[in-house]
Amino acid sequence: MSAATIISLPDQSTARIPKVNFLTKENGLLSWLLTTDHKRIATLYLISITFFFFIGGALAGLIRLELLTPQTTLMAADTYNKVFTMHGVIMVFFFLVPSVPATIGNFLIPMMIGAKDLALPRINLLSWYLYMIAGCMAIYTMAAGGVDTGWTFTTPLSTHYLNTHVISTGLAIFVAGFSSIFTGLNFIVTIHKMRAPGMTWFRLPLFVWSNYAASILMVLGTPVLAITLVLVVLERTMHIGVFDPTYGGDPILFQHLFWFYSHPAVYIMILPGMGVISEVVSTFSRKRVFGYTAVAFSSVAIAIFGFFVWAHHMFIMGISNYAALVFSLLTMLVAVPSAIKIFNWAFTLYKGSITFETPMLYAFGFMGLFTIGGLTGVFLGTTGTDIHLTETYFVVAHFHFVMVGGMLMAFLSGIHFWWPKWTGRMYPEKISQLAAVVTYIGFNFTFFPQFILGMLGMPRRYAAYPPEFQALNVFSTAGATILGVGYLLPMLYLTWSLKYGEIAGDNPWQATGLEWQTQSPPLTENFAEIPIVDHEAYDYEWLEKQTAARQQQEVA
Amino acid sequence: MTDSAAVANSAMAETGNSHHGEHPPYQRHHFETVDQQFDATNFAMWLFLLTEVMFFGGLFTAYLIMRNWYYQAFVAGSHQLSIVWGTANTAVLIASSFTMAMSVWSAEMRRKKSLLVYLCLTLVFGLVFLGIKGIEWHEKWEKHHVPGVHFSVESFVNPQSDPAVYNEYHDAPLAPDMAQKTEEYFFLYFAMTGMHALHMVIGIGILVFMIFRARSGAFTNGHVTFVENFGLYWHFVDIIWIYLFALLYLISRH
Amino acid sequence: MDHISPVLWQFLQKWLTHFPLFPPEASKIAPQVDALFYFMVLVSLIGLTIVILLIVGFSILYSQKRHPQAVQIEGSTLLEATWTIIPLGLFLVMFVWGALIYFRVYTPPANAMNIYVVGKQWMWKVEHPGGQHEIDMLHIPVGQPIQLTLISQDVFHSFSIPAFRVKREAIPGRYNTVWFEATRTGTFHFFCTQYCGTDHSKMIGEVVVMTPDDYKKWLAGSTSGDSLAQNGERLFASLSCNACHNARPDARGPNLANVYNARLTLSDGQTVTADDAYLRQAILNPSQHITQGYAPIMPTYQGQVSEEGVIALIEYIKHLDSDYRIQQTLNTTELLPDSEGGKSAPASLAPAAQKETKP
Amino acid sequence: MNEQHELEHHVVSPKTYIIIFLALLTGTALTVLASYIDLGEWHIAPGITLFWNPVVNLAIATGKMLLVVLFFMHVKYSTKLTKLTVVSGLFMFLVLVGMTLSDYFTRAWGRW
Repeated sequence: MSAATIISLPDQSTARIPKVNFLTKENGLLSWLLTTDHKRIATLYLISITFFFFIGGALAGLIRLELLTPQTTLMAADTYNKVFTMHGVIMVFFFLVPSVPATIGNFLIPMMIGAKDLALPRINLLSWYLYMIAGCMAIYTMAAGGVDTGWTFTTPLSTHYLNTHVISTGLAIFVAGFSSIFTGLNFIVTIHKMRAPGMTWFRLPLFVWSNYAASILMVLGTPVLAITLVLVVLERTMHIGVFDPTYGGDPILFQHLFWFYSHPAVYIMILPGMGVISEVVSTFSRKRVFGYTAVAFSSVAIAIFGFFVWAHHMFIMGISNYAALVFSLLTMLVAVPSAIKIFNWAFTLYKGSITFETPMLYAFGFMGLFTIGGLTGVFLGTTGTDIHLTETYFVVAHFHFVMVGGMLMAFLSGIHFWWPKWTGRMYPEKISQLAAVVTYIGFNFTFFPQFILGMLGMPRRYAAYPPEFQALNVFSTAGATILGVGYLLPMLYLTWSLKYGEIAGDNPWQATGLEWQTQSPPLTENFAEIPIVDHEAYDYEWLEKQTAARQQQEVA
Repeated sequence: MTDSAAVANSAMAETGNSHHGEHPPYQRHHFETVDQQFDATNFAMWLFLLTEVMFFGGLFTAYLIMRNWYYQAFVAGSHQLSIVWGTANTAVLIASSFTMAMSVWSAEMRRKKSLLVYLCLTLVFGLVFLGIKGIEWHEKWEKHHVPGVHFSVESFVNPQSDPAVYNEYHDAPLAPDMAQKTEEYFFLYFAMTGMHALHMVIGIGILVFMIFRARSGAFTNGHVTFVENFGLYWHFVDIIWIYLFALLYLISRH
Repeated sequence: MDHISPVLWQFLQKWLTHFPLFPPEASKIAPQVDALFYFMVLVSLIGLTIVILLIVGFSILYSQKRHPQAVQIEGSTLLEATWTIIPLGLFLVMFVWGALIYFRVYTPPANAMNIYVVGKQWMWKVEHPGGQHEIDMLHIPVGQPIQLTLISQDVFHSFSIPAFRVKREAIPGRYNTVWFEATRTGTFHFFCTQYCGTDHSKMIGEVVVMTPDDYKKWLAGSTSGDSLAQNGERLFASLSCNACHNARPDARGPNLANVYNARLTLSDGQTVTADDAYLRQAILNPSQHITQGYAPIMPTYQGQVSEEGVIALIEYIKHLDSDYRIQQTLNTTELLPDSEGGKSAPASLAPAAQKETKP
Repeated sequence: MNEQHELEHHVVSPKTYIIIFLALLTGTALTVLASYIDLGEWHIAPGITLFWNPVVNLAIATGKMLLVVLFFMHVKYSTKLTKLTVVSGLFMFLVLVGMTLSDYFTRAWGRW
């Protein structure tokens, strides 16, 4: 790697982490458990979702190990079913949905818009507690014997044909849903009502825009999932229902209601990640985001169109052919804003002054993998090819490219990018660059073969499979071990850096966001004085003037 | 009107000044002004109601599809509901909405006594509503119309066995398979009214809390946010009932 | 190479020679699906290449060392419009192309031979009209359009034949149909692709595509004696359906001869086609659709007749229909020798349902 | 400053509340009465029939809903943002119901 870098750290011999900051303001467990400070809540979230990520990751490891051989060697079929169900439930509801919004978003949104806190700090804390209650219920479910419905809870399988812990899982997701609703609601209110003087809508950082769009989806989509799960639980307990055909119900109705949330949920997961990428790409190419307005509006467009496409999960279930047409057409429309974003990021690099620190490497990874993930989504949104590809490993590969290749890359990019702000210390650069590359390689090895498996027709959720699929599965499992190393590394060196990392100073990246104009780690109130915003986002000329002025002041 | 505007203006003048002088005690530290606080919490309440709309939206969707499929069962099921109780309950709930609106007005006008009276009235109407609902549910229990629990289709395959309803509507007996679908109707009836009643119970809990707070003048010092937001919630619950009444009770009475 | 690790080397060699990377194209629709698939792969590759070239190219050209001072650019409406409109156009092409295939796969031709498939935890039961049953196997002739009528007895299953590029869910309570025409003989896997419980991964079966001659031999060799329609007829009698559904003028139920695929007027004024799905509903939930002029007195047979039983009954009702039988010559000639043309049903059929008694 | 406040914190007079209250009661009475009268049906096309009773019922309910939302919930006097929130809530509700039903109602297309 060349030495070209934009990192500007203070003189390590004299630099100190500010004595008063949000981490040190109060001490003791209670000061954390009863905090209303969005940064502390974000920290709590970060710890808890990391915990769940590693549980989900361990389950993923078990899945890949089992699929190494065509027969069920490692575990029985029903154990396998429980493992992939819990992997899905934990990764979707306890990692991906809250990942960027509840941690990085929670930490940054008030700072980015120049507010002291989210509009509803106590609701924010409540939302973390709801998340933890839900998490405990999920853990309980696993300890009590697990659940094997698949995270999609297909009725009537989940309502009448299984004896596992469907109810506790359903309620866990119900509660986690409310946690997500409250986070989204809080963000929308905060972004509308708490902006600093001068912070107009089109001066907002794009991270705020994309979280705003994701919040709309959380607020409008999640309740439908909640009521659907309530109905599933009622059906199970009362042996009657609107989803089971034996009693006159309609299982397709369940699919409609479930995907009404669960398709937009995909955008809940990916949109905040896109926001991270906008920030990172701009910072490391020292350039404003190409076509700010287009990127901002494409987030909102994804959020709105995201609500009209859910039935593309049901093309082969026997919905009306004409409804399938409409939903397929709308799916094509929702693919366009994503394309806009990709090209705008690529053109942000044009005539920039690019450096390749870890967050940027992860961002590049995101752009490549998300492009593949997005394009293969079009294969599934097109009715004709969907018939063959749906419910196979093609789908698995597709959404892992979007969720893991996209969202997780963005999450890691964001964590590295804002780590100095969060902790006041830098992560070690060299090893983290290595981790980014390892993740990228491991990821492609793990999931690319699955596209071919899908084309060959290997169905998803199979504990055992015909031997002709073995080769690609071995590749996939081998890749997963590399990927696992790629995820363990940041865990280790980030923890290490808490104590031994270099002191970062206020603005190690020379970035423009308001969050970088305050100390690291920030004060509990974020700013000593509420800033007055007089420039657009990503205005590097303003930043230069600002820095020059500050240096002059110091000299004086 | 001029009177009320004057009082409101004086209240506003006070809050408007607040950022020059000291913050009123009810202003939370992270807000710049009381107005910002009011706007933010009010908007948050609206967003919460948005989620509630979608929450009930799932039930309404299920209802519309099932009703379309099993129309006769839904008609026969709805004949089991008492239109008198239903209408009375609608009136009660509208009245409680009205008294709630008057509570908000009292809080805005800083009339503690009238605030207390209206809040108590709202509470009473709310309880009356739940009471009537309880009577109706009890009747369903007696007639074995609670789905999943010893549900019986007797009243539908053999309407004469239920003289009170039969004399009013002279329903033809339903075929056995359609009669079974009345369980679907009652499932949705209990799910929808139950979910609605749950919202009422939560609302009543908050009302009791509010009455205690109101006695110490908490809402008549110019800080009406809480009352106003609770009012929004209460009116929303009222709106849901307006639709439930139309959909569950009035399917086919002619 | 093999000095590094002989085991690994052998393994790699085995993979390269033994494992397919692309499924066989064994149906008429498969090349069409693949054409679209290749088109989309091509478009995706071009798109991906452009993105990667842009990223890598700009990264090299404008790295900090070469280009220390960034030039601030607002954006470009023209460029943005380009990369909005071109992808949109391409996506719309895919949409139209895909929709054409979709409608083709899910609209069976009139001359398709119908085979029933019942999914249950955890096996596929295939019912041929001639009465042949198979479990996790499906024998079909080559070059003949085959329609599968799928239903599940319990939970969602999904019937997928990768080599034919078709797939359809078997869901409880409803018939779904899919059709295909095999273009070459051979044995291909079919899978259950919708997660359906513990032994989901055991719901794998094989489609055996045979030459028409072999198929005839197979049909003759695996028949149990009675056709589906004959089974249905027996069921029809044992459930006393003919007590009402006879052709007498005072019959309490509609006459079922020629009812299949007829337009019926219901008591609420709506008209429906009496297809398989309708007949199934009429047996299990009779009062949902009452034919005009009849009272809703038919009891439900939900819980009394299995899905296979319903299929047999429907097949029987179909055979009361002369027009339908002409389409079905392939199956019926060998197995119902006396049922050609517009003549009556076999003599063994219940007299009440026979054409002679029609007024 | 004060004018702006008046816009945001419009205090609705009790007179208005009473009028709305009476209107809501009237609406309730109307909807019950209407349900006892057979309002007939409208044959839009063969096989598609619109029954007037549920339409009238829902229309009255929607009217009542609008009264509550506009006056009791002060939306008439609220900011554009609140109005937008209400409208988007209704819109999403209609998307959920409408697009789901669109599947059910078009399943028979092409099959007659």
